[in-house]
Amino acid sequence: MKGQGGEVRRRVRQGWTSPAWLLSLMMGCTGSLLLSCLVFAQEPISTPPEIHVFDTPNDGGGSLTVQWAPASWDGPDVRYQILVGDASSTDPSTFTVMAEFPANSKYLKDTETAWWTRDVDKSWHHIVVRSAKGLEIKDGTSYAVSVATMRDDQRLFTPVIVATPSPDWFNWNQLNNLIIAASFGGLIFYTISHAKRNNIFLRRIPGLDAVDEAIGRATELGKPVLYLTGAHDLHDPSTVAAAVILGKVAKRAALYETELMVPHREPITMAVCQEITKQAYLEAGKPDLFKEDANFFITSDQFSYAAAVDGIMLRKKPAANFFMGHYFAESLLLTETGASTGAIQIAGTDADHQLPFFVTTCDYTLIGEELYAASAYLSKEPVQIGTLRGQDIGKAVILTAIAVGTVLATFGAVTGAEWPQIMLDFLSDVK
Amino acid sequence: MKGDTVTFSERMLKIDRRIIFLVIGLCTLLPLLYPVGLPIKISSEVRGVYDHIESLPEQSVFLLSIDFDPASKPELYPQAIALLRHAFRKNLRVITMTLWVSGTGMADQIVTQVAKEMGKEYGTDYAFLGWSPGGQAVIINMGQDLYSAFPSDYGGRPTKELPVLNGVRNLKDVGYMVDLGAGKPGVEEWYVFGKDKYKFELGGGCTGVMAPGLYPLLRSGQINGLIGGLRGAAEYEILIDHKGQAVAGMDAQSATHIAIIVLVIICNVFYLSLRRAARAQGQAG
Amino acid sequence: MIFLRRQLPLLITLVAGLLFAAQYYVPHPASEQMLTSATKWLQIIGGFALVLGVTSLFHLHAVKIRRQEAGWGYSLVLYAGMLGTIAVGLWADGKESIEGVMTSFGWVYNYMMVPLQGTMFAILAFFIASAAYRSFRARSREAAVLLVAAVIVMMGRVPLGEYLVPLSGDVASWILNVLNASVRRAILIGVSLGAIALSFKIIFGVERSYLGGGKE
Amino acid sequence: MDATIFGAWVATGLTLLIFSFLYKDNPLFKLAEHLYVGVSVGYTIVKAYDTVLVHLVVKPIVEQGEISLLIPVGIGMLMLTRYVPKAAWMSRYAFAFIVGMGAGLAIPRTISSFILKQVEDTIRPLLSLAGSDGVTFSMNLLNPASNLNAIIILLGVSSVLFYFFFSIEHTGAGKAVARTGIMFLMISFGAAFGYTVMARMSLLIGRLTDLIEYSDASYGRPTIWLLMGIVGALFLLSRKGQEHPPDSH
Repeated sequence: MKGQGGEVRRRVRQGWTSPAWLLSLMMGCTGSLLLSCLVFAQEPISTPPEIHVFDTPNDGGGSLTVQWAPASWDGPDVRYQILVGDASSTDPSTFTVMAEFPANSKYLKDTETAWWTRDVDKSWHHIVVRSAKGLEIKDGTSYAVSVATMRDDQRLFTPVIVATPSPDWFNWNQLNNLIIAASFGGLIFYTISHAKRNNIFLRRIPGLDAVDEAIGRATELGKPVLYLTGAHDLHDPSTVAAAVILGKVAKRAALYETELMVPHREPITMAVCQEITKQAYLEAGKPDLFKEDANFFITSDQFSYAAAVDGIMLRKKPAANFFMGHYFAESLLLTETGASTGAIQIAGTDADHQLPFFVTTCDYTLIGEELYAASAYLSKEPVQIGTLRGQDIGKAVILTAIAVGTVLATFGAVTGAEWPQIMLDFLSDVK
Repeated sequence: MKGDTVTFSERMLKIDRRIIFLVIGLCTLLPLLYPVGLPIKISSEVRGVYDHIESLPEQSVFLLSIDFDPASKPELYPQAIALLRHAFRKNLRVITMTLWVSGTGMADQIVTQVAKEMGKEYGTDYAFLGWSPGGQAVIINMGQDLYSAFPSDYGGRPTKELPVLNGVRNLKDVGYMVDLGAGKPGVEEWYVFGKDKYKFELGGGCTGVMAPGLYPLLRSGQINGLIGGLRGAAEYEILIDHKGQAVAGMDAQSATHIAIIVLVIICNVFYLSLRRAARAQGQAG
Repeated sequence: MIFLRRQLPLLITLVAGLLFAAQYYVPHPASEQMLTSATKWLQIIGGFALVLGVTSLFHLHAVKIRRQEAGWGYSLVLYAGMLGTIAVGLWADGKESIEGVMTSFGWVYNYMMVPLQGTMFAILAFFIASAAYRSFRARSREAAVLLVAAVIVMMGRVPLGEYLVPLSGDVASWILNVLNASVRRAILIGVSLGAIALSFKIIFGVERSYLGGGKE
Repeated sequence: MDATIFGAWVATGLTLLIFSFLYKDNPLFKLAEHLYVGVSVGYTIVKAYDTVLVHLVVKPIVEQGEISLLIPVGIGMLMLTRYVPKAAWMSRYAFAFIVGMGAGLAIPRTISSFILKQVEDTIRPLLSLAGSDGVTFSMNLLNPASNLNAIIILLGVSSVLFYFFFSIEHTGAGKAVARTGIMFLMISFGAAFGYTVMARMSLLIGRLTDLIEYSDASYGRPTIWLLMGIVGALFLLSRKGQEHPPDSH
């Protein structure tokens, strides 16, 4: 080891005479000339006492990581070089320079890493060496690595360390992501199976009370009820929810003996809704009142459909309009006309870009997930209820994490303690 | 007297909507014909994109994905023009593409037009990769290997032979990427399937409808800037000091907004007076 | 037969889903290579899916024309527009411009598709205006809050608004950057949970409406 | 006639036909609407043929011999079996693959992008340590990163998340939180409303800019002539419609 050190020093002098070194040193120093204060200039530099060179963990291969402890002279006037060479060679001065940077840069804390993948303190220097011009870093080949400390005419090398890059089969930085995915997935299936066996409480959705009220008023006025199921087909959960809620509306309409009109944009949805309506009339004990043409197909064209429904609203003046399911720009055309006829309007949609218009033109609006919840509440379908329940627990966990995290972050900021960050790492996205 | 207001309000609320259509038509048309040129303030969202492009060294790779169709042309077309002018002026290597099939022709036209205006040469200064189907799959595939996602450019030339793509293997080698999105796939998809893994710097431009939904990504730094709608485009045109369609449209935009605000206020005044009258009647009866 | 028609598709979903979810955590080149090839495949399949999506209209309108249902003339126009565009497109090699010169396909695109699609949505401006006058009412406290926020944002985002009420620009920016961002964040988190739950249900065959197509 | 001038006439005519919907739903609008659907379907088919078949499949297979690309082509073909009722079930394999793969790709990426990142940014210290001043609390509303705004964002995120809780009754303290949540929601909807108005108006401005350009004499003033023609046609149509009133429905 000692012999090597002597060799190093001699090489430094050789290096100094090389014009290329002179140039690179000058380039490095000009930028930081003003900063090269005298405080550090007096202190003698040496090589880092401890350096770690190893295959970069959690990566696809082709790189090595070099880490070493910070030194008291780390400043803009001192520079570090990373040198890589053939595994068999022992003389660092013949190595290829893979990186060169001021000694007060490239710390582990600058990179996003989680505590469970760190072996050394965050204040250590940290650099990842990849293939560059002059040297290709290949998996399975060993390389000799050295770090040089340089100031003015001095250039000191650390002993050479040999390491071999290789690809990895798991990225431990994403461990938190995997744990969240697995536990949330498990949770959903648990709550679904739980919902199959038990009754799960779901809160009453206030909008559903408004449904009864609206149909009641239509009955009083002796006017029909209009129900729309949205723009999507039955593959979309919002349309399914709309069809489920139609069942409730139809049953209520049958009980009150009020006329129901359901204009459609999609033939298959129409057929399914016809069955649902029929079933509702049966359940209400009024099968004779069921009319086959309560559900009818208009057209699949967006604006022509809207115009046709507007026409129905103006002619038949329904006292209650329901807009459930997914809507696009036609929502405004529909609800505006409905509002102008003085009907009670109830909407439920997961189309967030249309929600503002529904809220301002309708008397009651089921917002986003409320539509699914209303349908789960009515249908008592365990998969739907279980999923809602699982998502609720997920939200509760996130709320708790945010609350605990905020307390920890505030505590950390006020006291300057580092341990809260350790907890917070789990909530960060590190890769 | 009260009865009079009620009928008046009711009558006013029931006027033919075609009269309103006429008012809005005029509010748009007149400022377009006789512009005023009110000053436009620059927001930090738009400045984020501008500053990042300013900070890029020459010959950095700039990727612009033109993900919209003619339906959103008035909002995003001026954004695309302004961004390209800026990128060409900074001598960046400009790569353009689209994930929206019905936007292909427009994207081609935008790129060709601005490049011609700035005297740039196809292949060495810029490239248009065209459209490829699959949305998010294209983004991931580009992140893995750009030449696999786009083996040839719009004109059918092999992408591997384009000098502008020298040294670019995948999205990791992109210096800055801006997505101009009118929906899905758009800015969110470029983050989730692109930046999340391939770590390039991402900026966004979008229609007014999309803009409020992208603020959480802006706040968390997942995108470093956001150009929202025609107003955003106008700000960008001011920033690069090359006024175009967006700035020209701002007067009309002002007029229509004020018109809508006035309409909303009138609507609510009538509505509240009607409601008060109804309540008074209810109490009396 | 039941296995081929019902269970095998579910098995394919399960394997594909788990494989590509796991791929995310595996940085090994083999796994990356798999992702590259598979996304390339997905791109090509996406092309077929696109054609499948748009051609569902073929059938609908073909039936209308054959039965001469009400408005079958319009269906004929649709067919004519489609076939004409395809013919012109193939003639022009599928390019809107060649070396910067517009082709006939580019002409159809620029002078037919662009104005048609653009105007379809421009008419909404008029409907918003009429709705603003007739039905954007403060029916409840919630709707009142909504309208006030809307008016501020509308003021603050145009030069005239900022000129008339200088504060409106800053207030609008605060609403967007803080209040709106917080709500959108909560919605984004909620929707993401929903999307992840749905993805899990799809992978494990609890949710299978996507299969559709033909009886068992 | 020059292709550009002819184009200007066609574009103007089609624009005005669509605008005629403002008067009312009429055959001219329906004509333009169907033409629009036809042209865009045709356009998509041409693009899909050129990009997918020619550039992504045939060229790589013929020129580079990438035989493995036949697999996705096969899967894609399976998808098209939907049109053959007897073989429609085979399309399930294709959907099973793409839906399964899509779901798998989405899970970890959604967690990382929209859950971890968003939660990470919400968790901010509510007080900050500013150098020698000790603990401070920044109140600047215009800086989204100030402590006051951090608290507001925290309040908004939690109350809205709570509003969408379905397994707890909104009573007592929960009611207050849910009400806060709904107010936050309404403000956000208001912002969306304002922005949507802006977007729609921009679209109108864009179309009118084109119409103004086409009213120029160099194009032969198509805007003015065609506007007159369409108004005339609508007038005739409405006269005709009065003679034969349409039956309801």
